[in-house]
This record gives sequence, structure tokens and C-alpha cells, in this order.
Amino acid sequence: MSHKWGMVVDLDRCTGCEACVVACHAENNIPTAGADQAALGRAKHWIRVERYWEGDFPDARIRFQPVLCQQCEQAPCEPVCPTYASYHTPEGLNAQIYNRCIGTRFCANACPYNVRFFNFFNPQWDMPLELQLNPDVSLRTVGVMEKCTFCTQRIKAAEIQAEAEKRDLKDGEFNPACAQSCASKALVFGDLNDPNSEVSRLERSNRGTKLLGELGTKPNVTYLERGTWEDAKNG
Amino acid sequence: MQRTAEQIEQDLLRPVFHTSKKYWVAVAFATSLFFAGVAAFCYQVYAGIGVWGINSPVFWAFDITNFVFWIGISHAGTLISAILRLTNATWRRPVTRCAEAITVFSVLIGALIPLCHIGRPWLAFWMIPYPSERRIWPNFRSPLAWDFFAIATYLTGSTIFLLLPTIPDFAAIRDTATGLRKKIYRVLALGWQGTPRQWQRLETAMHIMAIAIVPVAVSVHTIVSWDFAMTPVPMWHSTIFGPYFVAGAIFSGIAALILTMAVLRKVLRLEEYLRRIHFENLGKLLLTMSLLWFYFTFAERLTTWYGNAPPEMVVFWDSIRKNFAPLFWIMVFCNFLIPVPILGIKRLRTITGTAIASCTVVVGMWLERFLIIVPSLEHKFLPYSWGTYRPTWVEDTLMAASFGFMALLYLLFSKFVPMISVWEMKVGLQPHGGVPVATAEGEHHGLVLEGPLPTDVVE
Amino acid sequence: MQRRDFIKISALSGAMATLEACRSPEQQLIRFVPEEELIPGIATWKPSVCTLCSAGCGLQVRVMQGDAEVVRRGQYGLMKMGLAKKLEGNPQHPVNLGKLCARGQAGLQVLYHPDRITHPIKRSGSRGSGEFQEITWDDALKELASRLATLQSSNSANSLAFLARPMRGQRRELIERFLKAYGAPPAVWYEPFDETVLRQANLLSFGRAALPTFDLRRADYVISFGADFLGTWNSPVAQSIGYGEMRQGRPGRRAKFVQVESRMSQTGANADEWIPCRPGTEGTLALGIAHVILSEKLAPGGPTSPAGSLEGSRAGSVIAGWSAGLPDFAPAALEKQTGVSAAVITRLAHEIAQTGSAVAIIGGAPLAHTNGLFSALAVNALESLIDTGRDQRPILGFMSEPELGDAAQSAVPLQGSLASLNGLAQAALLGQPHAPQMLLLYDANPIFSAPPGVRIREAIAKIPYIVSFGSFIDETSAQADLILPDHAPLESWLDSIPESGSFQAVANLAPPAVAPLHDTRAMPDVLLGLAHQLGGDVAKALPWTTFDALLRAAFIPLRTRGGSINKKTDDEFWSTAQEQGGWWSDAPTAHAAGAQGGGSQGAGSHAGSQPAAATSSLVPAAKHAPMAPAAPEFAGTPAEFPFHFLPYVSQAFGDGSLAHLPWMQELPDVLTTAMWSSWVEINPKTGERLGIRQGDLVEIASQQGSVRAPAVLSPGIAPDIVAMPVGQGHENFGRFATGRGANPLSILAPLAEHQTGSLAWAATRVKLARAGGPEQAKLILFAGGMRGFPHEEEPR
Amino acid sequence: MKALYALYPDPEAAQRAVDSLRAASTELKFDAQQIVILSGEPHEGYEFTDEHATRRPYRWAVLGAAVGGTLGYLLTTLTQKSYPIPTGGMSITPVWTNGIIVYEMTMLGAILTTLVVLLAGAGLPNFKDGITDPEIWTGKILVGVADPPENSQAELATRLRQAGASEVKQFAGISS
Repeated sequence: MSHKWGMVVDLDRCTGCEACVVACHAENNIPTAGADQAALGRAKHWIRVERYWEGDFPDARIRFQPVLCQQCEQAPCEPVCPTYASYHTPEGLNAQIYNRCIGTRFCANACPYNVRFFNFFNPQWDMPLELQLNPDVSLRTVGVMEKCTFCTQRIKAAEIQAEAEKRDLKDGEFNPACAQSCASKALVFGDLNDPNSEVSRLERSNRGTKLLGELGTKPNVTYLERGTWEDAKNG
Repeated sequence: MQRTAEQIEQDLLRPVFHTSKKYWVAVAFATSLFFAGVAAFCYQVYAGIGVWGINSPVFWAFDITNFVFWIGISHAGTLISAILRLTNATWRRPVTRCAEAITVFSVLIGALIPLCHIGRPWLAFWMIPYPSERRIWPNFRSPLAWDFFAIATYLTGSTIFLLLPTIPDFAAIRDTATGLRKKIYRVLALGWQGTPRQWQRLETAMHIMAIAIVPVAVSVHTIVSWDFAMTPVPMWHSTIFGPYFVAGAIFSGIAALILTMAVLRKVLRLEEYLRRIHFENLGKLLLTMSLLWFYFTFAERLTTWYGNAPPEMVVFWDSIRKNFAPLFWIMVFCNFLIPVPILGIKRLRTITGTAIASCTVVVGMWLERFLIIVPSLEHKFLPYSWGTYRPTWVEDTLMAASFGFMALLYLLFSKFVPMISVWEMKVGLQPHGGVPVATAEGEHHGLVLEGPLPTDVVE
Repeated sequence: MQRRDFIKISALSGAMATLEACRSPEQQLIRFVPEEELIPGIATWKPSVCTLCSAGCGLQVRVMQGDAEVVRRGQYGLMKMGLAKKLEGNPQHPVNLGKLCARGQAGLQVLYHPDRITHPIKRSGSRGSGEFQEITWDDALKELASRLATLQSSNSANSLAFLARPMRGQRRELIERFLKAYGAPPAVWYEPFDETVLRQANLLSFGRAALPTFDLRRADYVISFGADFLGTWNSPVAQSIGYGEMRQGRPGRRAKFVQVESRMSQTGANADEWIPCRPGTEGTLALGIAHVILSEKLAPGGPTSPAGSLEGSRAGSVIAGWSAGLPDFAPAALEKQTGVSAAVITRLAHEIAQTGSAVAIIGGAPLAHTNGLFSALAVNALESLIDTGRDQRPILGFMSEPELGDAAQSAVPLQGSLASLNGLAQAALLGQPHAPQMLLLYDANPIFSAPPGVRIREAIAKIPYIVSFGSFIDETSAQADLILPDHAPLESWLDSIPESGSFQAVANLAPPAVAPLHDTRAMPDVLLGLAHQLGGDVAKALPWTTFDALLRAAFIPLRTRGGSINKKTDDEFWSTAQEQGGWWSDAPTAHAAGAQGGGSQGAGSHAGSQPAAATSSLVPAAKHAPMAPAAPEFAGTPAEFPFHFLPYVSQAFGDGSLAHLPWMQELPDVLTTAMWSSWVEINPKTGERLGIRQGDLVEIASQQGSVRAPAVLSPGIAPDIVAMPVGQGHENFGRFATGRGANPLSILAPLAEHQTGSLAWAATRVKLARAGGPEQAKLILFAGGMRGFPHEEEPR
Repeated sequence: MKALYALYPDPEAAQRAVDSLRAASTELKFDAQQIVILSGEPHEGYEFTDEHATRRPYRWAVLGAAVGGTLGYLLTTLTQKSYPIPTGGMSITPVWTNGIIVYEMTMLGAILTTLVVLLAGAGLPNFKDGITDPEIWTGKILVGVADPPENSQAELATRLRQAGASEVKQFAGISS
């Protein structure tokens, strides 16, 4: 059975702790930009926790919203690439094939979520920080785009393992680094083709919305809106 | 005083045979600018494109602004001269070649910029469709692939369009020159003799080219506009962009043409060939385009304003009321408020007047492209991911270099080729200005070479 | 950077290390024999323990083989060795159930930090000049041992001082035993944000001198007074797990969460209702709510009030006027004082009364006022009133202590750690008899984190000989004469005893996850070695040669306690404990909860093992007079210093000890999205009044001094409050933190909580002024926009 | 090659010269093809020029366009089919976008064919030393006979003069 990887982000569970952000850095060899580059707006976070203020003191409220690549089914980033570097995998991921990329940055402009990142320089780690680099994830040279992969290296590893054991993947058998680290289970990852997987179940929730759904990108990431105490009380 | 074919011959070939000191100074200056750009580019490749001011989310800025700008400028020549040829407007004769030259060179520059701006320039050739060992072809869904084809076609077409009519002039130089120059031009002239058959074929070919080049020119800038319109970015994703960009391109193109003519006129002492009438007619064209530009801009802004979609309004207000307001209103002045009166009032539509108007238009149109690209990229749909942009010296240098390169190419061209088509000028000497009587509507200004010089020429 | 460099870094194999190693003659390439067998390319997960905060989460370390440049026997060379690639939570661990916070995951960069001290060094320049020279371990230890011996023989052993960060586990036992046997006074345990006040309060209210554990997954109503329990306070991972469940884990049952604080914390940002309240009046507010419930005879938890509830607990009785129904706390009377309207107070009381199981939490700033203990006791009283679970167990409970071997005495003393640090400082400054002659520093950085009033910098300057076991040169260890770098945690034998986060008793244990990278030695082994060299009582008190032997001795007794390990022999038990990452008791059932010490304070106070020593310094509840309401006192007059100053534990850096990690520096603070900088949060109205715009440089001045930082206008802070994250402003802490931002602790008044003497870090008043424009301030924000489409309001 | 020719100030005279040469061709035993006409600019409305007018280049251009378009169509569809990639829900061979490539290739085809047809039609390039005279660039029109029969040169010369030429010139290869 073919898979369609998707994620559900429960905004009612997300606490904005940003464990996912660090997990992603550790897993995917994302270089630290440094203060000067960060000041230029070149800090790289494949997943970020957006926060929006609503109202003013004393009625100020905050809305946390983790944003990662939405793995759109109709991704604006894909058709615009002249070299097929941004590629739609059969499992529904918006893959970025680094060695095809010539760095037109067109995909980044086309992406309405701004979740594609560009290597303005070659990445650098001060010895011996590079000993931590994850050998399962390739490093990106200067001039190529990079983006969230749903930790494709973990997906592949799990699939190979399952195949070796002649079985189907179990739901929740593996997780991308962000979902794995999420203490409040705000990020739930799984196979949307499996109607019984937790992610499919949650996706059907009446709190479910798509980020910028009006653009018709058909994201495979679903956001569950915050509930209220009153709702819960009234059943 | 009556200009004979002989005088025309001398006047127009003079620059080819005589070189002034000033010329070399100009060449040196242009060259240094050009090489400054080359140096900047090498530095960028060496250090990484991060030496530019682009960032996330403003991934395009000066680079693409200049790209659109130069491709826009290129619409001067070919389009004008082609249309004038097709409509048999005889006053075109002194204008066409310098117009077509602008086209060829600015397309060339425009085509170079994307190569400099990509992250891995050494792989730019992956845009070319060829059976590569990677067993993968370009993605024809990508507007950039369309760009590649459109610009390639346009460059080829306009180059041919420019060079065909030069063959007889090369032949003329071949026959009058001596020594090395004779040898060179003997090759360039391809053995042109001037038999009636050759003349016939040449004129037919020019006619076909004129027909073919117009739709190509239109498609090129439309496709450039689609680089933006195909993406869901606030105020980019708009159907008006195609015609909007084409109009803007012709607008800036004519302005560039008028400027170039004004300069050539002085430098190459062509006062008696490029006359007030040419500047007036082009001025009228420029006026039309200025009005058209305003119409498009207004239509585009009105639709946005009325629709009041939050993401678009952010860009809208940012450009007309907030950070980019100064640039925006400068643009409006340069493209509309200044040129329209100058070009609208006949008394002001002098050579100097049109030149001034053209200056502002060129500036204004550059700003227009910048204001289309940057504010939108700075404010996409998720406010959290908004950013700002500041250019660095590398980008400034590259931009300066693009102008330097233009000047350099133009200078060299004017050294090897008479900037006014000699044989076409001579045709103008024939009764009815060479127009078959049947179609002599343009007769009154067909031949502009007798009578006293307009006052504005003597100084 | 060129492609060549890039290939270098990308090559995770020996190739590049070879290039690197050929730099200078003394580094001619040598290949050491691998110390462990690993299959290339295959990841193994090894258990470990997170030591970056006191929560004591269990870790899983992803180890893969790679080539590293290491030092063995003073010789540089290459070695195929296990390298730590990622840290994740240990799924079996009762506290964090496989999850891990952002700070914990960055522990990896502590191990591979480029500025780690790679070998012992000896001061070569003047004190604090930062000039050190390499020295061999033998020489270093010889020198230290001889100095200790002379000190002892010159019978001023009691002038040996040991300064460390509070910890629970065998390291602590080792240190205390060493000092005791040597004849030195007990160690000084200092951290700026200690929990002494809360422990004292819990002892008085519930009979347990420990941090509370909250079983939030069962809560229907949570009212938290200033506790950042989802971010930095107590056991954030465990609490976040519970939070997620209480929000959406129970279909049709979603808890309400109310946060009371004067500056919106990351936790407050998640609240359904956020109630700003005057600093220091949280306790009063809590009693106001209690007043409504008592006076209106609202029956919390519906008709039944089941056994095991906190009703009629001692918690109320320690509050003056409780039995009389708190007559002085009518909401109307509190409005002015707390800044919270009577209507709100009454409504909260009613809401709470309606719901099944409610819990009241206090932590953070409210405890850091001069009346902190009162506030804590007040909230505890409210808690005992409302926490009547719809099932048998209250939501608040306590972890029981694992009954380790006789080496174990794991409770934390209740003497405020500021007081003890102050004692040390005074002794040194005044040159009292037995003023410290030698200072041993371990994992504490008081020069950075103590308020200037303590004058710890001058005090330390007066101490003749200072030895640091730190892995990094920070403000304090820069003053050291000798630095004996400890292994990084992942290279060491680790153990700790979580104080909260689960109702199971937990004893963490882990062998080294990876072999040491540098020429470092584990501090416990060094101490044991010294003890051996000193001989006499010290050697007798510490008969073990290595730390793991000590650990084994401590853990073996747990074998008979059942729980997570069921093995016949000690050896099996010992190895299983290492594989599991520790030992923990079985999860308590609803009824067993009390007996496990996890439940009501009634049970808690008796059950579990409460080593006598731990409670020695307590004020027994019985003797403690009922607590009368106390108004908070502040340093500085409102006239001169119109703003309350609120330093807060930063999401990224904790109390500042993690500021040297690049991941943490580039982690956008989730509320302000600031990176690589420190900042001052002020209310937009205040900014408007003082002409301060977002990103401007502002100066905050207290009686103690002033700091400058960029301003961030935040709607989530009261107009009379100025808040600033702790962590930046290091003068000396590695390449990523040094000289970055400002340190708010440096302007704190040395005010202490009156009852416990611990630092009242929220009791300073300051004044605020614009000091420059954005170009001076250099605020680095990750976010472009602050709200959803702001231009929407534009008049068209 | 050799040639006997004269220069005429205006097309009418040139036309007269051409006519009289043609008339004499059979009698003086030379082929009408040997008559050379050169000018420094095109002239319209005269028999000796308009006889060369033709629509053929237009047809060629259309053909070239067709070929270019077909190539464009093949390039796009074939390559896309040979490497079918799932891309953002677009079809493998999207007509709309491929149409743009087809269009550009069509125009390119027309343009290139035109160039080729011109060169072929005008016999360029051709570096044989053809008969020429710099004076044509001053507006004169050269009319003459290439390789005239020796015995009839005088006759030819007189006819050229009658047509209105002041002098008759001999051409004997380029002198350089």
C-alpha cells in the first residue's frame, strides 16, 4: 500500500516550547547562521513557531502556530523550477533535490508559506561541532535551496526495515524529529492513506483547517484550531 | 542645402574612418565599469551569493529588477523599427539602426543577468535542453524555461534584423576603404554586389523579419511578466501583468531610444539627419505610452484597492503610504507627471524636452520594476515571515556594470557600423522618398533633407 | 568559504581529520585502536541523563561511529569512536516519557563545543587575565593534593570552601562526604533561581520539603500563579505532556487554564484567560478566591468530597484567619491591592467550584518577593481547598524518594542559597578567622548570577587559591588558578534523583554514552583520587576508587525494592539499571498513590523515605505560627524608580548557563522572536510615553547599577513592569556568548525572601530611559510581523 | 572576370541601357544573363528591378515556421513523456505551458528560414571578385556586360553611351 505522509498540528496542544526547532536542527544538519547573518534575515529554521498577538493589554492574547513545509499536493514551488529540483515524490512529499538545484530561488518566491531556505554561503561548523552532524542527511552547498523533508531519511529507514521484516509500517512506528520531540503531542505525523492512523483520525476533526487553504495548494498538513473551555463544557 | 548621396556617404561613414580622443576616453570608462562588474561577479562566486543583500524572504531584488529593466529597454528598437517599416513611415530611416542596436545589446545584457543571479552560475547550462547524461530535460512548465526560449528567439531575431541591412553598408565601406579595413569589411559584406535581385531579396527578407519580430517582442516581455504572475504572491498573481509589462517595456524602450539618439546626434554630428521631426514623432509615441502606462497602473491599483484582500492591501499600502512611498511617488512623477506636460505641449516637445522626459522615464521605469518585485516579496501571506531588503555594494556594482557594458557595446558597434543605414537614407533621396506613388501618404515628411536647419540644431 | 573547506566539513570520515591533524608536527597523525566496537553507519541508542536542569529527564543518545581527533595519554591522534548524533527522551522514563525540551536537546553542543577546555590548565597571567598554560594531570593533581594536605595539616581544613550548583544525587553525596571527612564546612550550593521558598511552603502546607508534581492530564481547571510550568519551571517536559492531555487528550473534556502574572510568559501565552496582577500580590489574590469559595460554601468537586482530597489539610491552618473564612479577603477589598476586579475574582471562584478537579500552582516570580513564602502558603491553601479530584487522587502530589544505599542523602537543604553564598562572600571579604583559603568550583558561576550586592567578585578575588572543575571558562572559572576540566555529561557516569515530574520514585543512572573526546577527567574520579592521596579519614570515608563503584554501592539496595528492575543478582541488576537509564518504582494506582507518597500531603508526609538529615533545617509546621498576610517590599522608591523589574528565566538559556550554545543563541524566543540578543520587554503605552520605539536602545537603572538593551514593545506586560530575560551579558563564556547582550542579574538588589533568605529576584524597582536608536541597539528579530495583517485597519 | 560597363546617374537611363543591351544581345552574340546591373540602393518601379520580385520567401518562411513549431511540440511532449514526473498536480504534458514553447520555436523557425532563404536567394556569401565600382555608392547605377565578346566591344560601348553614359569603363578584377 502506498503511503501519503501528512501531519496534524494541534494549536490547542502547542505550547511554543520550540523543542521541535532544535530537534530539526540536530536531525537535519541545519547550520547556525550566526548573529550577523541572522540580522540579515538568513537564520534557517525548517520549522518555526509563529506567534501572533491579538488584542492589547490587559486582554492581550497570543496565538502560536508552528509552520513547516506543508507538503502541498499542488505545490506552487514545484512547477516553477526549471530543472526539476523541486520534485513531487510519489509519497506526496515536496522533495528538494539538492544536486539538481541551480539556485534560481523561484520556488522560494512561489512558496506562500516561506518555508524554503537558501544557502547563501557554504555551511560552516567550528571544530569539533561537526562531529555531531547526522551522516544520514546530506549537507547543502552554497547556492541551493533546502527545506523540510518530513525527515525523509527516517521514512526511508523505517520503510527499508519494514520491508526487510516483510510487514507494513505500523502507525507511529517512526516520527520526524519535530513530532518525536513534541511533549504535548501538538505535532502528529502519519500516513493519510491509512484511514485508521491517528493522523487521519485527527485530520477529520471539526477543528481542522488548512494554512492558507484559500490558495488551493492542498497541504498535507492540517491545523486543529484552539478550542475553548465553553465549547468543551457545552459538549 | 541639398544633401547628395555622396555627402550622405561621407557624413555617415565618417565615424567608421575617423576616431576622436573623446571616443577612446569613453571606451576606457565603459570598459572599466564593465570589468568592475566582472570583478564583483567573481567575488560573488568565490564568497557565495550571500554577499548580496538578498535574504529570506526577499530572494529577488536588484538582480531581477535589472533583468526586467534591460529586457524592457530592448523593446525600443525592434518593435519601433519593425512597426515603422511595416507602416512605411519614411521618417524612420535615420532611426531604425540605432534602435535595433539598442535592442540587441540590451537583450544580451538582460540575458546575462539571470546567469549571474542564480546560486550556482556554473550550472546555468542546465537550462539548455540537450540530451544530458543526467537524463533529465528542462521543466517546460517553468516560466524560466519559457524565458530561455523567448529570449533566445528574440536575441536571434533582433540580431538578424539588425545585421541584414548592414550588409550593403559594409559593402560600401569595403569598396571605399583600403588596407586591413578593406579586408575586414570584405568578409563582413559577404560579397554583396548590389544587383537588383539582391536588393529585392534583402527588402523582402526585412519585410518578413519585421512581421515576425513584432509578436516575438510582445511574447518576450509577456513571459517576463509571467515570471511573477505565475506565482501566488500578493500583487504578482495578476492577469494584467502581460500587457502591463509589454506597455511598460515599449515605454522605457522609446525613452532609451530618444536618449541614445540625442547623444549620437551630438557625438557623431548627425544634426542634419536626426532632426527635430524624429524627436517629435518619437515624443508623441512616448506620450502615448506614458498615458497607457498610467492607465495600466491605475487599473492594477484600483482592482487591488477595491478588492481589499488583506495580503494584497499590505503590499498596496506599503508601496504607496509606508516604506516604499517615496520611491513610488518618485516613480509616478518620473513616468507620468513630468513627461506628460513636456511631451503634451508642442512648444516643449523639443529635442532637449523629449530627452529630459526620456531621462525621467528611464529612471521611473527602473523604479517601477523594483516596486513590483521587492514590496511583494517582503510581505507575503504570513506576517511572521516578513522581511526587508537593503542592497550591498556588490549589487550596486553589478548594476553599474550593466550600464557600462551597454555603453561599451554601443561604442564599439558605432565604430564598425554606420549608425544610420546609409543605403536607406539614399532611398530617401529618390522622388517620393522612395515610396511607390501609390503609397505616398507619408510624403510630406518623406524627405527631410532640404531647407534651412531647425534653429534648435545650430549651437 | 570555498568548496574545499566545504568538502572538509562534509567529510565525516577520516579523510578530513587527517588533513586537520597534519597541521603541526606534534600533531602528526596517529590512529588509536578503537576503544569500542561499532558497526559503521548503524546507529545505536544509549541511555543517559539530562543534567542541564534539575528536572532529571531520561535521555537516549544516538551514537554512530565516526572519526574524531582525540587526545590519549597526552598524544593527539585519530580514533574511530562512537559519536553522539542526537539526544531524545528515554521512552521508558517516568518523568519525560521519551520527550525532551529544546535546552535538553542542545546538550549535544555542550559535548562538541569548540570552546571546551580540552586539558588541565594553570593560571599563567594575573588573576582573571584569562591567561592559562597547559599542565599535565599528574602535575595538576600533585599540586592540588599537596595544597590540600598542607591546608589540612596547618589545621585550617575548615578554610576549604566548595561552591557548586544544587544537585540531587551521588555527586552531591561524594562532595559532602569529602568535605566532611576533610574537615571542611558543607558545600555552598548556589543558583540564582532556587526553589527554597516553595520547598519550605510545601513542608509547612503538605509536610513535604519538595517540589510538587502535577498530574495535569486529569485536571479540569488549572489556575497558575506565575509558574512558567510549560517553559522553564520545575519539570517542564512532564508538565507539557500532561498539558497536552488536559487540552485535547480527553474527548469532550477540555480543561480551562488561567494564568496570573504581571508579564505574559510562554506558559501564560497558552492560557485561556490571562490575568495580570500586581507583583507580590498573587497570594492575596489566591486567598480572595478562597474567601469566595469558603464564604459562599461552594462545594468544590460537586456533591461528593471523596477521600484523599486536600480538604481540612494543614495547608489552610498555616494561614491566619483561614478557619474564620478569611474575613479580610473579600474580593472588593482586594481590587486596589491586586489590580484584579472583584467580579473576576468571584467568577474564577465560581468556575473553579463548578469543575471536577482543579489545581492551583505557584512558581517563579511570586515566590521571588520578600513575601514569597506567604504567597506560596496562600496558594497552597487554595490548592488544598479546590483540589478534590473526580477520582481518588488529587492532582498535586509528591514524588517519593528512591531508597538508595547509605551513600544517599538526596534532599536539598532549605537554607536559602543566597544566604549561604553571602556567608561565603562575607567570610572572605571580612577576612574572618577560617576565611576560605581554597575554593573548589563546580558548575556554579556566581560572578555572573549573583546580585552585585553580594560582592562575590571581590570576595573570590580575596581567596588565595581557586580550583575549577568547569568545562568552560566562564566569569567565575576565569578567576581560577587551576582548572581541572570535567568530562562533558555524555562522557561521564551520570546519576540524579528527580524531585518532581512523576509519582514514581526515580533514580537516574547512566554510564558514559561516548568516550571522552579531550584530555579531561570526571570530577568525581578526581575527588576520589585526591581522597586516596590525602589518606586518613578522607580515604576511609571514600573507599571507592572510581565513581561508578560508588554508584553501584548506592544503587544495589534498590534491587530488593521491586519496581522497574526485577533481577536475581546484583550484577544483573546493575547492568539492567545501566541499560534502562536508571531505576524507578511501579506506577501508583489511584489508591496506592497515597502510600507511594505521590498523593495527598497527609500520606506524603509519612510515606516515602524522608531521611532525617533532609528535614533538619526545617521549621516544623507545628511550631510555625499561622502566616499573616505580608505586603511585598521593593528596593527603590516608586518616585525614583517607577517600574518593577522582572528578570525571568529565559526559554533558551535557562539561568544563563546555556548561553554558550549556538543552537540556543539562534533559537527565536517564542514571544519576542529575538535571537542572539537580549532585550527589554515594555508595554507599548509605556514606550509611547517615554518615546521608546521597538528596537530602540534603552537603559534600565536600579540602585545597584544599570544595563542597556534593545526594547521590545509587548502587549503582554503591565505598563509599570519592565521585564528582561536572564542569560545574556556574559563577559566571558565562549565565542558565541561573550560580550553579547546585558545581564539583568547585575542590577538586582540583594533583597531576600524574609522567611527563607533566598534571593527575592523580582523585588527590584528600576527607572527606564531611551538611550539610543536601533542602530546602537542591534536587536535581531526572527519575525517580520507581530500581528495578522496590520494594515487592515488602514483607512481606504 | 572582365567587364565593359558604364555608370548612369538615374534609373531611367539605366533602364534605357539595359533595354538596348538586351535588344543587342542576340546580334552581338552574348547572353542576356551576362548583363550586369549594380546599384548602391534599391530602386522600385522599373522593369530591370521589379522583374526579380517574388513571393517565394514568404512561403518558405511559413514552411520554416511549421517545421519550428513541430520541433517545439516534439521537444516538449517527447521529453516530458520520456521522463514523466509528478509535478504539483499538473499534467505530464500540459498544453498551456508547452504551447508557449511551441510558439517561440515557431517564430524561431520562421526567422532562421528567412535568413537562409535570403542568403541563398542573394547568392551570399560569395567572395569571388565580382564586378564592382565604388561610384555606385554615390548614387550611380552600373550597367554593363560581363566577359563581353572581344569583337563586339566597340558596339557595346556606343550603345552604353547612347543610353546616356558619359564614359564607358573596362573592369579587370579587383585591384588590391
